[in-house]
Amino acid sequence: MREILYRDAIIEALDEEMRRDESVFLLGEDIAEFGGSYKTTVGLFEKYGKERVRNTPISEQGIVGATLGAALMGMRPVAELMYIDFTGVAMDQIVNQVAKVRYMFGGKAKTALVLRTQGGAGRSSAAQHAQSLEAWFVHVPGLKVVMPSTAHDAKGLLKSAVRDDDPVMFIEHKLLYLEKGPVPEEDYTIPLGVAEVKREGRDITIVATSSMVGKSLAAADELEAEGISCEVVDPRTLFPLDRETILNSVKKTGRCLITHEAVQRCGWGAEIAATLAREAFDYLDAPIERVCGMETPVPFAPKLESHVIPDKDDVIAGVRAVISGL
Amino acid sequence: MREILYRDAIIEALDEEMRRDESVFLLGEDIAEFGGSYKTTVGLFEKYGKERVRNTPISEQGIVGATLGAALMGMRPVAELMYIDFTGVAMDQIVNQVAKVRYMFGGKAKTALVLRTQGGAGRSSAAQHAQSLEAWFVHVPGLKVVMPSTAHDAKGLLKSAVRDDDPVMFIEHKLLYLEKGPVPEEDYTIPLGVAEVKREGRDITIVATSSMVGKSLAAADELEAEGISCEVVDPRTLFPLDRETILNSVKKTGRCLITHEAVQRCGWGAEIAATLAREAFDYLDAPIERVCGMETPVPFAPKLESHVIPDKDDVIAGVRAVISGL
Amino acid sequence: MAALTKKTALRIYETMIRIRRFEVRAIELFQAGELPGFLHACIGQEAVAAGVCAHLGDADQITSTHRGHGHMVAKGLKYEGMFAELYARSTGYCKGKGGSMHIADQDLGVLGANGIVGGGIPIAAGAALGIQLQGRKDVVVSFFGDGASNEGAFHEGINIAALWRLPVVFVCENNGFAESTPRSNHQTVRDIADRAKAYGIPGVAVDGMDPAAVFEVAGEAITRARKGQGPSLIEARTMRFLGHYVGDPGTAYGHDREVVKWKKRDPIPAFGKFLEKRKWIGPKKEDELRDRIERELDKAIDFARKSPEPGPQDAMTDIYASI
Amino acid sequence: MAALTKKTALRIYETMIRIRRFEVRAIELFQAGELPGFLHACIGQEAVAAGVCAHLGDADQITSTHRGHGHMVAKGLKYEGMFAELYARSTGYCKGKGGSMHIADQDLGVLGANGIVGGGIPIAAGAALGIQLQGRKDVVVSFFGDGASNEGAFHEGINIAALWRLPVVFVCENNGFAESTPRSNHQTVRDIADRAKAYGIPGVAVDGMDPAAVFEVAGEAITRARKGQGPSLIEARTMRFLGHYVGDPGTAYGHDREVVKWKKRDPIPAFGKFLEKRKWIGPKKEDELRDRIERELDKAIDFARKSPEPGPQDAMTDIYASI
Ligand SMILES: Cc1ncc(C[n+]2csc(CCOP(=O)(O)OP(=O)(O)O)c2C)c(N)n1
Ligand SMILES: Cc1ncc(C[n+]2csc(CCOP(=O)(O)OP(=O)(O)O)c2C)c(N)n1
Ligand SMILES: [Mg+2]
Ligand SMILES: [Mg+2]
Repeated sequence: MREILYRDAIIEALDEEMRRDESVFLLGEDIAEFGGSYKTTVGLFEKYGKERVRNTPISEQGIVGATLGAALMGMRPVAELMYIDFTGVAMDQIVNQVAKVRYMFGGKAKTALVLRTQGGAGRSSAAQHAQSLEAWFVHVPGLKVVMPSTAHDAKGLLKSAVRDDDPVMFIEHKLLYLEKGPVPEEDYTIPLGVAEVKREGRDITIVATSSMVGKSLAAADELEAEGISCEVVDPRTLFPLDRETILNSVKKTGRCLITHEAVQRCGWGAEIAATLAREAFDYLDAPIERVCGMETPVPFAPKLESHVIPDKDDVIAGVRAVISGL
Repeated sequence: MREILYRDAIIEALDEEMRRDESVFLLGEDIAEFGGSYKTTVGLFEKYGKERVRNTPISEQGIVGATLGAALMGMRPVAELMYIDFTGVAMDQIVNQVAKVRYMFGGKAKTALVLRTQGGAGRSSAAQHAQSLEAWFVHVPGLKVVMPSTAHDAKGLLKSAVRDDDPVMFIEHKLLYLEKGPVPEEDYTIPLGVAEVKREGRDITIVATSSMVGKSLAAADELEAEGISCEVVDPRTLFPLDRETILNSVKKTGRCLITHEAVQRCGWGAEIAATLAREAFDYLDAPIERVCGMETPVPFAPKLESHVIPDKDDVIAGVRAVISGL
Repeated sequence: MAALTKKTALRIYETMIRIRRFEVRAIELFQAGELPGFLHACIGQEAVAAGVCAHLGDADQITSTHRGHGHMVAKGLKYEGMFAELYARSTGYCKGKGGSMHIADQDLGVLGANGIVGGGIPIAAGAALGIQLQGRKDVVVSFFGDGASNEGAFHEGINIAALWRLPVVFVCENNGFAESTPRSNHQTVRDIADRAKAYGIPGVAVDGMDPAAVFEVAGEAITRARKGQGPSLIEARTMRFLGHYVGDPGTAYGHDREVVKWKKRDPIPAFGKFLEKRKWIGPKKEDELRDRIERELDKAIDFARKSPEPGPQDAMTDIYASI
Repeated sequence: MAALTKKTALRIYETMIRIRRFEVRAIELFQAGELPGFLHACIGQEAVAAGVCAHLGDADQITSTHRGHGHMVAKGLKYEGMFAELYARSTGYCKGKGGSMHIADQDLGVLGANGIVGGGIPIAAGAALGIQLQGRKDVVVSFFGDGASNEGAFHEGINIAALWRLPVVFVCENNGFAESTPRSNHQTVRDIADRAKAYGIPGVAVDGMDPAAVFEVAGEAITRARKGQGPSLIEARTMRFLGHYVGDPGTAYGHDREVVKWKKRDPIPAFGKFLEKRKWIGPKKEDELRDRIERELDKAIDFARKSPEPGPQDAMTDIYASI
């Protein structure tokens, strides 16, 4: 199969959905001629014109409000919020408006919209450009939350997100944009709410999101040599969550490590650990471990940044700890 | 000991701190002559004048920014954000500015400030006026998060928060304002980061926050009659967290139920459950249960609202479930 | 601009009475303990909703505020669904899930009251964007208060609308107070219409107690919007006759004293006199009208009272379209 | 207003050169791969920082932006600490934790560059509030871009400052672009100074390529602020000569072509000529000045390179004052 960049998979998904459905359009800062600050909309302005690929002012409340209003009129807007850190200036619109209108209005509201954004550390961008804030959005009923870890998943999930009738926070990762992966030429979608076992194993389940999936697979490779067989499960959609797949894996392996870049405290991994500790109580041979971002703003210095963000070695250490009983 | 209202305990704390320290001042919407929409600043305008008790425009970004800026100049501002739901419009200032300046600036920043707000359901205020969003803030390194459950705690903790050199999110509960409790006449403070065992018990530990503390104590009373002895622990400060006290309790009882009003998914209880399931793995005789808000925006209809928000009976049912092995 | 015809004038008059009576009855019910939650009444401000919405059809859209009943009535929402919502019944516009602050009906172009001050403004811009993209001739009206004009959402929403020449009219109901707080405590500019200059769009102040004046000014702005000439900002100077919410005595900052003056300009009797003078209405027709409205109200309240309440099975529906 | 004295003129000239040379050297180091993260250079805009900050003492405060090096240099930050920060060293102003976008030093009145567009504006109002409450005579200057003037934070921050007559001056460096996006794509108003009308404060546009003009206009605004007469908005029309960030070719939307025109008005040679004409500087003094600055730069870069990097033990400090 051909291999393409994660960011190009995003472009393809947007391109195909825009071609398929006239009500799909894009808005965001610098997404038009410039093609987006992470180049995830390159070529679309030329193809679809300035009505459907709209540069916006630097006004994230305005962007999200415009997205919601257009959706209410029956459009299917896909907005880009340049960094997930900038959701801070748009939280009210995302959380109090977008997520809640359907419920508040008793079900009568069209809210087919996608808020694309990207998060994560690794580029020395410091505290305001490197956060992983997915837990905030999973905590908000009314939103769906997607975090693709490969080009293949990014394309298939984004196409589903665009077709979905609910608001979707679609969270990409800045370091994955330049990773290549196999992506079929033919049209496909990946349903929201379906996890994928990225690698089968017997001794421990690693639940990993976004950038941590690749690091976990690399860790699993190394651990294999030591005779530790890791199963790596990527939920792909944080909500709706495929509890079944994760639970089944943990019941099989009897051990679990959860890893994400976000700060550990009240991170998404806490929810998974709490759920598994309850649902798989009788299956667990060891406490569940979390390998997550350290509890600090993300530092600028590369050495500090790589220290506070978990890497392959942290996953390996975590697995060893679980296996040896912490 | 005299008994006073929770809201009057807030006023006393503010009053005493303003008297003690000239750098303390208040700002917020309708807090001056009107005394605050929940009457938590009544009388202070008259006493301290319009410089130190400032009505603001409806501009929460502006309020939080003004709070931070003044703190950077060495003042000790206490801002009121009328509903925690409205932090949505101020999230950037809270999360990207207030919480991070100290770290980003390498430690050289004065950020002694308090953001008072109130949350919770129970008054048919619907989806945008009844949320419990503490987990968002606990997830953000740089913030301290306090949730007092009694008049006594409210006063002692607020005084500590005002004296603290770090930014504190101080989250009151709209239903507690009119609850009375014993509060000493003499000056006292309660340190941040110290939990309180509100009731001792043998069979199960109930970790409860804010409005759920009272409901849990009532549940414990009822369960006592059935011969189930509940220990109720109130962390009071969600961060810094007194893990020790909670952990010791769970190690003693071997069972745990966590309860809060906030939506369960990615709520603060997940963090506690994940932590305890790991740290008390060998002590737990049953899975940890969570009794939390249902995963929906808060509905307007009183019957629906009381259905989705946990009450005493839900706590009782949860305890019974844990005791009987879920 | 089209002159105010008899037909339109009578419709506006009726709308104002419909709003006033809705509010009065709702307040009575609230004070009798029949309605949960809280209410923000717009009594005194009826001329704005009535004058503006007289220009709107079902396919036109509005966004509203915590003080939204008047806009809803003027936009054509039915008493039944509104009262049922205030009573938190399944037959309400939001099935009892929204309440006073979230009444909405997409079929009639009501994109919601809003509990977040200023929250509707960017959404209105977005709806106008949707309309523009769909090549429709409809317009959006966004109502909000003077207090809301200090929120960032006001700035961002209007800037985007101006930039893209969206078919939307921003109507600020300037009643001089934000909750208890008087204007002097929240902004320096006296004329909110002046804020239009920050976006290069027309800004007009109008007497919000005069429905004919509101009708005229709104007509110009709406026509501009329909023609693709972009948004406008209208500042309607008005006053709510009651406190911020039902139960608020409104005594802080002398609001109650100011109200005494404004009540002399109550838009309903004043406009009634104007209609009488032109012989467009007489005591008989007036009585008929008021009777009809009161009967409708009785019926609607009765309907609401008898309507089923939502049950636990309803709590977890309508969160997602599909899951 | 006080005329531009020789001493001040020379200081402004020196400041502009100091900024320019800092940026040039930083860019070289960045392109050589020595600096992590990314850089936003302000080359072309030096006259604004230099002209404004010439009025400020150490106790005065500024808030800045992602493009903040110029403001820092003009406010008196030392090359050593700045380069050390860009090199992510423990000796940097933020111990390597902040980087280019967060340089700050409370001792010298720098309340931080800011990675959030518009984020510094309400903070500036707050600092001014603190100063006002403390009865100090200091002022705050908030720098931000044209793009930032579309954020809600701009609106809320300035409104509060106007309302409370806070001692703060808002300086919009209008370079006509927000990232790659030209002004026509983000706002309708041509003159950002006009936005002052929304707050009832003075708004003045000034040629941001002319440090003397900036100095004069800023002087008036700062004097007003110090006298307790409240805030002003200054729009300085300027241009960055490079792309949005170092590495951005700046070719989208013809920014590069516009730059060609603006470069003819490069403030440094132009102001140099002005000084020469008055015989306030000659080739020898100019050479000396430039040599001195270059030696300082060499020293600072050397200092930074030799400085220790923070280690893992530093990652978890400075988050809280106490815990
Ligand atoms: C973001 C936000 N901040 C504060 C509030 C609380 N609040 C509700 S109504 C109101 C006053 C609104 O004043 P204005 O916009 O003038 O409308 P009016 O009530 O006068 O009609 C306030 C502060 C809110 N609902 N949302
Ligand atoms: C809230 C927010 N939105 C978007 C960005 C991304 N961003 C960084 S700089 C910039 C452009 C800023 O334009 P302007 O304010 O004119 O400043 P200039 O770069 O021209 O100096 C943008 C959009 C950001 N950092 N913060
Ligand atoms: Mg008002
Ligand atoms: Mg710019």
